[in-house]
Amino acid sequence: MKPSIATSIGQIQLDKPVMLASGILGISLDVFNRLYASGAGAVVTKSLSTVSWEGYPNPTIFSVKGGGWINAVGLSNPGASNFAKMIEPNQDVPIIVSLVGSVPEDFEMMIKEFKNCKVKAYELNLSCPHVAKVGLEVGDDPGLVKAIVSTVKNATDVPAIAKVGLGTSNYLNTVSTAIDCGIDAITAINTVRAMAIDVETQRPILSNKFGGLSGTPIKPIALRCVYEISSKYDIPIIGCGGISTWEDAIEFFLAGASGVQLGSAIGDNWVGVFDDINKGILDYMKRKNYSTIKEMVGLAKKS
Amino acid sequence: MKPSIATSIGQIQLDKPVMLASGILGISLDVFNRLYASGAGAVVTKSLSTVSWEGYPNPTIFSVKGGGWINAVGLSNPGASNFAKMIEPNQDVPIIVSLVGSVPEDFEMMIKEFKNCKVKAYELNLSCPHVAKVGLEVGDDPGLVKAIVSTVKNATDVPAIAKVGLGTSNYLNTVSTAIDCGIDAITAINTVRAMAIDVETQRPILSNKFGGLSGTPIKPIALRCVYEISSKYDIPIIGCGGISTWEDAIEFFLAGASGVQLGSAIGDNWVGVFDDINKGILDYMKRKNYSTIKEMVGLAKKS
Amino acid sequence: MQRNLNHPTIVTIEKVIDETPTVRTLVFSDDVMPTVLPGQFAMVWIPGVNELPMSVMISKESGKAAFTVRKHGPSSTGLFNVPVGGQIGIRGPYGNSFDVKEGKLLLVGGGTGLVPMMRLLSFVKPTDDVTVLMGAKSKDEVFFEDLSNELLKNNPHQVIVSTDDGSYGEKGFVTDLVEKLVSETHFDAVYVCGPEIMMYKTVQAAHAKQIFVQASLERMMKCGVGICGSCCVGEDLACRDGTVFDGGHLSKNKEFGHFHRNKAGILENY
Amino acid sequence: MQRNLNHPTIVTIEKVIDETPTVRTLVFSDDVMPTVLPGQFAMVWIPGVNELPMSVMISKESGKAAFTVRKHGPSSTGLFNVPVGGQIGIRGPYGNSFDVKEGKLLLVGGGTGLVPMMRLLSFVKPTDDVTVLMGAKSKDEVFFEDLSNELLKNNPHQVIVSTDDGSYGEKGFVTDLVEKLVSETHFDAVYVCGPEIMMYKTVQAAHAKQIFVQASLERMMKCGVGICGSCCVGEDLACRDGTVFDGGHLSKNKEFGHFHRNKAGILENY
Ligand SMILES: Cc1cc2nc3c(=O)[nH]c(=O)nc-3n(C[C@H](O)[C@H](O)[C@H](O)COP(=O)(O)OP(=O)(O)OC[C@H]3O[C@@H](n4cnc5c(N)ncnc54)[C@H](O)[C@@H]3O)c2cc1C
Ligand SMILES: Cc1cc2nc3c(=O)[nH]c(=O)nc-3n(C[C@H](O)[C@H](O)[C@H](O)COP(=O)(O)OP(=O)(O)OC[C@H]3O[C@@H](n4cnc5c(N)ncnc54)[C@H](O)[C@@H]3O)c2cc1C
Ligand SMILES: Cc1cc2nc3c(=O)[nH]c(=O)nc-3n(C[C@H](O)[C@H](O)[C@H](O)COP(=O)(O)O)c2cc1C
Ligand SMILES: Cc1cc2nc3c(=O)[nH]c(=O)nc-3n(C[C@H](O)[C@H](O)[C@H](O)COP(=O)(O)O)c2cc1C
Ligand code: FES
Ligand code: FES
Repeated sequence: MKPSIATSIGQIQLDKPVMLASGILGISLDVFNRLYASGAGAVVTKSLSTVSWEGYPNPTIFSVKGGGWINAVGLSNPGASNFAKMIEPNQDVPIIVSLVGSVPEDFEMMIKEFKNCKVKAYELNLSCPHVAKVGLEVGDDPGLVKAIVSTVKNATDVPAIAKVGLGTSNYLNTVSTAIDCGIDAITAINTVRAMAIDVETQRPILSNKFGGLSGTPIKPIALRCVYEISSKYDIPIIGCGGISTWEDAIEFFLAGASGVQLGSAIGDNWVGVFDDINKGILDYMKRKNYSTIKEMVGLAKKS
Repeated sequence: MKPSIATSIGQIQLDKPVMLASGILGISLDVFNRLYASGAGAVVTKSLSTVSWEGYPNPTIFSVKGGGWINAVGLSNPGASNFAKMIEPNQDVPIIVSLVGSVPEDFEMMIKEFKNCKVKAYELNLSCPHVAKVGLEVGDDPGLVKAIVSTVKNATDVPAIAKVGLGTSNYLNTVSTAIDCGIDAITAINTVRAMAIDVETQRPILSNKFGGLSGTPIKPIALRCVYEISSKYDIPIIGCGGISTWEDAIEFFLAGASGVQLGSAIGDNWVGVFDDINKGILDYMKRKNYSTIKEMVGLAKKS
Repeated sequence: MQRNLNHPTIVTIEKVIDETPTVRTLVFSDDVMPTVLPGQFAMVWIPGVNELPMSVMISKESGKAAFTVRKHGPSSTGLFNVPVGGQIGIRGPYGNSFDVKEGKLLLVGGGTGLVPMMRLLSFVKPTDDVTVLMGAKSKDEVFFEDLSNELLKNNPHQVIVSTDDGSYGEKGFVTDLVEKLVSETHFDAVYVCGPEIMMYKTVQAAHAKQIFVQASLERMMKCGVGICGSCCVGEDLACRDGTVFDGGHLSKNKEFGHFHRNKAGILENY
Repeated sequence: MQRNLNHPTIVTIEKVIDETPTVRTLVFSDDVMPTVLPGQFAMVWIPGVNELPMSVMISKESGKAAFTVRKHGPSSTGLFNVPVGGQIGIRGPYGNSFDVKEGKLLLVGGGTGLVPMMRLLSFVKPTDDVTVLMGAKSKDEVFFEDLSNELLKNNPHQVIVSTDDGSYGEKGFVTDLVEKLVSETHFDAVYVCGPEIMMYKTVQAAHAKQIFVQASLERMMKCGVGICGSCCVGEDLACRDGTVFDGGHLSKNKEFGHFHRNKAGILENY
C-alpha cells in the first residue's frame, strides 16, 4: 500500500500533517491559498482579537545566534470581524482560526463573527509570552482557562485546540484543565519569553524589550513538552517549535504529535519548506514501511 | 585610568568576571588550577551531594542543531566529603562550591565537610531539570527554598548564591523567597528541560530521556531572566546560559549581571575561551571609556 | 564568527548630505551593504525610535553605502536626525532586485523612490541609452539630478525632471511624461519606484505597449524575510517575493495600485 | 544541511568479523570515520544499551570504517552483539592523534589497544622499519597479527606476539619485551595503547632512553569534547588534550599509571 501523509488530530482531518503556525504570513486569503498550494496541510491565522490591534512599533522581529528568531509583533491583527469577512469566500483551504482574548466573552463574541466561514478548528492562544492580559497571562490562570475553554466548547461544534507554552506556572496544569473542559487537541508550544540587547547602543533591541524565541533553539524544549503531554494525557497533540526539516517533524510524531506546525523555518527556507518536509516524511514512511502517520505517533515512548 | 575587569558580586570579589559554570570539567583540583590560569575568575564545582552519585548511563551529552547541548549527566559527583578532601590544599583558586540536596539538613551537613577548605561561596543548585527530588523539584517548592536558604545562611558566613532555572513555577518566586531568607546573590539560569529523539532508532537519545538544554539556544532566555530579576529585585546576579563571546558577556552585564558563568562554550572553544572573553571585555571597556564592570551593570534598563 | 545578516549590525554615520530641506543621505562604512543589488533594501534600526525599511543607496566611496531618507513621520524623522557619529542598526540586504537589461532604458523615480534607481544606474553598461525621469512636487524637492548625470556621463542619456507645480523642469505629473515617452520611443526596459499611483500608471502604460517593466513596491514591513506577513500584496510578500515585480505579474494582482495594509493588517485604499 | 559531528549519526553494520571468541570487528559505511587520524575515537551509541568511547578501526574497503570491540561489561557486550543490519549511533571523531614519525618505529598494543595501532600502520611510509609488539593473555586472544603483516608487507618489519601463558609467540609480559627492545635498538618513536600498566611501563622504559614515546589513554568518557570532566587525568582531559600524550608530559602527571576515576569521579587505584 502506498503510504499516506494524511492525518487526524482528533476530529480534525488533514491531507498533510505540516501546518502554518499562527502569526506567520497569516493576514490574507490569497496568501493562505498559496501556502495551501505549497503543501501546508492547514493554515492557522494570526491570533485575532475582538478589535483590531496595531501591535508594537518596530523592531519587532530579528534573528539571533543559533538560528532562532525573537519577535514581539504584539499580536497585531485586523480584528476578528474584519478577518472573518476576508475569509468568507474560502472553500478549499483548511483554516484554523487562532483567537486571543482576556475573558470568555471575548472568545464567544469572536466565534460568532465566523458563523459564515468554513473554519476547520479554533486554536485558543493561551501562550503568547509578550502581550499583557492575554496569552500566557491567561494560560497561567487555571480559572480563566477553565472558563474560556468551557465557553468555547459551548459556543461551537467546531473542534477547539488549546495552544500552550512555557509561562510562570506548570503548562501541564493548563493542558489538564483544558482537557477537563473538553478541549479537542493541544498545540505545544508557543515562543519562549526571551530578549536580546545590543552591546553598542546598550538597549534591548525589541521596542517591547521582551519577546518570544522561536525556531531551531526551542525545538528540544518543544519536543520534550509534546513527549510530556503525550506521556501524561490521552489527547491529540500538534507539535510546534523549531521544526524545519522532515527529521524534525518525525521527531515530533515519535514523541506523540499527530500533526506539526512551523513558522520560523519559512524565514529561512521560504514556502518550499512544506513540500520538502512532506516529501521527506513520505520517503521515511516508505523506507520504514508505514502506511499512515498514526502508526508513528508516540513510538519513542515505547523504548 | 586603565580599566579593570575585576568585579564584586555582593561580597564575592573576583579578579575576572567570567566563571566556569557548575558541572563542567569540575572534578579535579588540577583542572581548577589550569582553568584559573586560563583566565576563569572563579570555578564552580560540580553540584555535590551528601553521598557520591554515579549519575545516569551514557548517552549523557550530545549536541543539537543551533549550537546547543543536551545533557543528563545526572549530577554524578564524588560526594561532598571526598570532594572537600580533594580541594583542601587549594589556596589560590576562587572555588565556588555547588551543592544539591533534597532537605535543609543535606546542605548543613555538606557545608560542615568544607570547614577546612577555602570556599569563595556556596552555590545552591535549586534548578537541575533532570534529577528527581533535587534541583528544580526543590526550586519549585517555596517552602523548601525558604528552609534551605535559611539553614545555609545560619550554617556559614561564606556568601551563598541561589541558582535558579525555568521549572514548573515562577522562578521569580524562588528568587524572591531566597532574597527574603538572606541569599547573597542569584545565578540565572540552569539548563532548560529538553529532549531529542533519534528518528532512525525511534528512541530518545539520552538514557534518561529528558535532559537540560544549554549553550547558544538558551542565551536569549537566560538574558531575559537576568533582566527580569534585576528589574524587580536589588540583588547581585550572575548570568549564565549560552555565553560564548565577549559580546554575550557584555549583554548580560547590561541586563544587570555583575558576573557571568559559562559551560557549553568550552566544548566548542576549549579553555582559551576565558581569556578571549576577558580580552574582549577589556577592549570594549577601553573603547567605551569604562573603568569598572560595575559602571555597565544594568545599563540596558535605562533606555 | 560570521555575521548574522538578520540581526542588526551597528554602523556609524560618517557623513550627512542634505539633498533637499527634507531629504538627507547618511553615509556609513560596511562590509555587506556597498555591494547589494539594485532594488534591495535594509531594515534600519534607529535605536530608541523605530526600525524602517530603506533602499540601500550608493556611495561614491568604496566600502561605503548610504540611506537617503525623507523626513515624514516620527520614524523617518528620527533617522533624518541621526548626526555624524550617530549609530544605527542595519539588517539585510532583503528582497530581490531589478533585472538589469541592456539597450534603451527608462528609469522612473519619485522622491526617495529614486534611491534604487541610483544603484541601478551604477549597473548600466556604457552602451546603454538611458533616460532618467524624476518627479517632485516643486523645485526645492528635486534631488539626484546631478548625481544621475554624473553616473551616466559615459552613456548616451537624458535626465528629465518634472515638478507638479512647474517650478523646475517640465510641469506636470511624471506619469503623463511616462505615457508620452513610451508611446514615442521603444524602450527595452522600464523601471519605476515611487508613490504607488506613479508605479501603477507607469506599469499600465508600459505593459500596454508590451514593454518589459518592473516596479519596486513599498508595504508595511516588520521582518523583511517573509515571516510576519505585514507586507503582503495579494498573494505576494513584498519583502520576499519582491520588492521588485514584473509588470505582467503586477497587472494580475488585485491589490497593487488600489490597496495597502495598515499596521493592523487592514486593507486601506490608496 | 551539514552533519553535526557532536550529534549521533546512525550507521548500519554491514559486516561482522570474529577476531577471537570475545573480540569482534563491526564494519560500516560512513563519510567521516574512514579518514580520521590514528588515535582518534568516536562515541558509539548502542541504542537501548549505552554509549562507549571506541577507537576508530580501519577497514579494507574505502568509504568504510569499523570498531573492534572486546565483550566485557554490559555495554561492550551490547556492541559486540550488534548483528549485520543493526544500527548504532556515532559521534566524533574526538581527540588528537599520534605524531607520525619516520624511521625505526615500535608500536606496542595490548588487546583492543591494537585498534589505533592498525590505523597508525596505515600511515607509515614504505621506508619506515616497523616493529609491532602485541600482547595477549593466551593464544586464542591474539588478533591483528595477520593484518599487521599485511599492512606492513612493503616495509622492513617484524610482528612480535607475546602471550602471558606462552601458548603462542613469546612467553611473558609485553612490557618486558619492550624494555629489552628499547635497550637493544634505537627507535625513532614508540607508540603504545593498551592496559594502563602496559602503557606506564612502556613510557617509562622509552622515556628513560630518551626515545620519543606516545601513549593513548583510556578514561571514563561521557561527552568526548571537554565539557563533563569525567575523563580527567590530573590537569589533562583525556578526550580533548589527548587521548594521545607525549611520554615527557605523562611522566609529570601524578595520576597516569596510578589512578583513574570511577563513574562518580572518585579516584581509584589501578
Ligand atoms: C522597501 C522599502 C524601501 C524604502 N526605502 C525608502 C528610502 O530609501 N527612503 C525613504 O525615505 N523611505 C523609504 N521607504 C519608506 C520608509 O520605510 C517609511 O515608510 C517612510 O519613511 C515613512 O516613515 P514614517 O516616518 O512616516 O513612519 P511612522 O509614521 O513613524 O511609522 C512607524 C512605523 O510604520 C512603518 N511604516 C510606516 N510607513 C511605512 C511604509 N510605507 N512602508 C513600510 N513601513 C512603514 C515603519 O516600519 C515604522 O515601524 C521605504 C519603504 C520600503 C517598504
Ligand atoms: C578513547 C577510548 C577508546 C577505546 N577504544 C576501545 C576499542 O577500540 N575497543 C574496545 O573494546 N574498547 C575500547 N575502549 C574501552 C571501552 O570504551 C569500554 O570502556 C570497554 O569496552 C568496557 O566497557 P564495559 O562493557 O565494561 O562497560 P560497562 O561496564 O557496561 O560500563 C558502562 C559505562 O561505563 C563507561 N566506561 C566503562 N569503562 C570505561 C572505560 N574504561 N573508559 C571509558 N568509559 C568507560 C562507558 O562509557 C559506559 O557508559 C576505549 C576506551 C576509550 C576511553
Ligand atoms: C512573528 C511571529 C508571530 C507570531 N504570532 C503568533 C500569534 O499571533 N499567535 C500564536 O499563537 N503564536 C504566534 N507565534 C508563535 C508561532 O505560532 C509558533 O508557536 C512559534 O513561532 C514556534 O514555532 P516556530 O519555531 O516554527 O516558529 C508567532 C511567532 C512569530 C515568529
Ligand atoms: C554537562 C553539564 C553538566 C552540568 N551540571 C550541572 C551541575 O551539576 N549543577 C548545576 O548547577 N548546573 C549544571 N549544569 C548547568 C550549567 O552550570 C549551566 O547552568 C548551563 O549549562 C548553562 O550554561 P552554558 O549555556 O554556558 O552551558 C550542567 C551543564 C552541563 C552542560
Ligand atoms: S515584512 Fe514580514 S513578511 Fe514581509
Ligand atoms: S569525556 Fe567529558 S571531558 Fe572528557
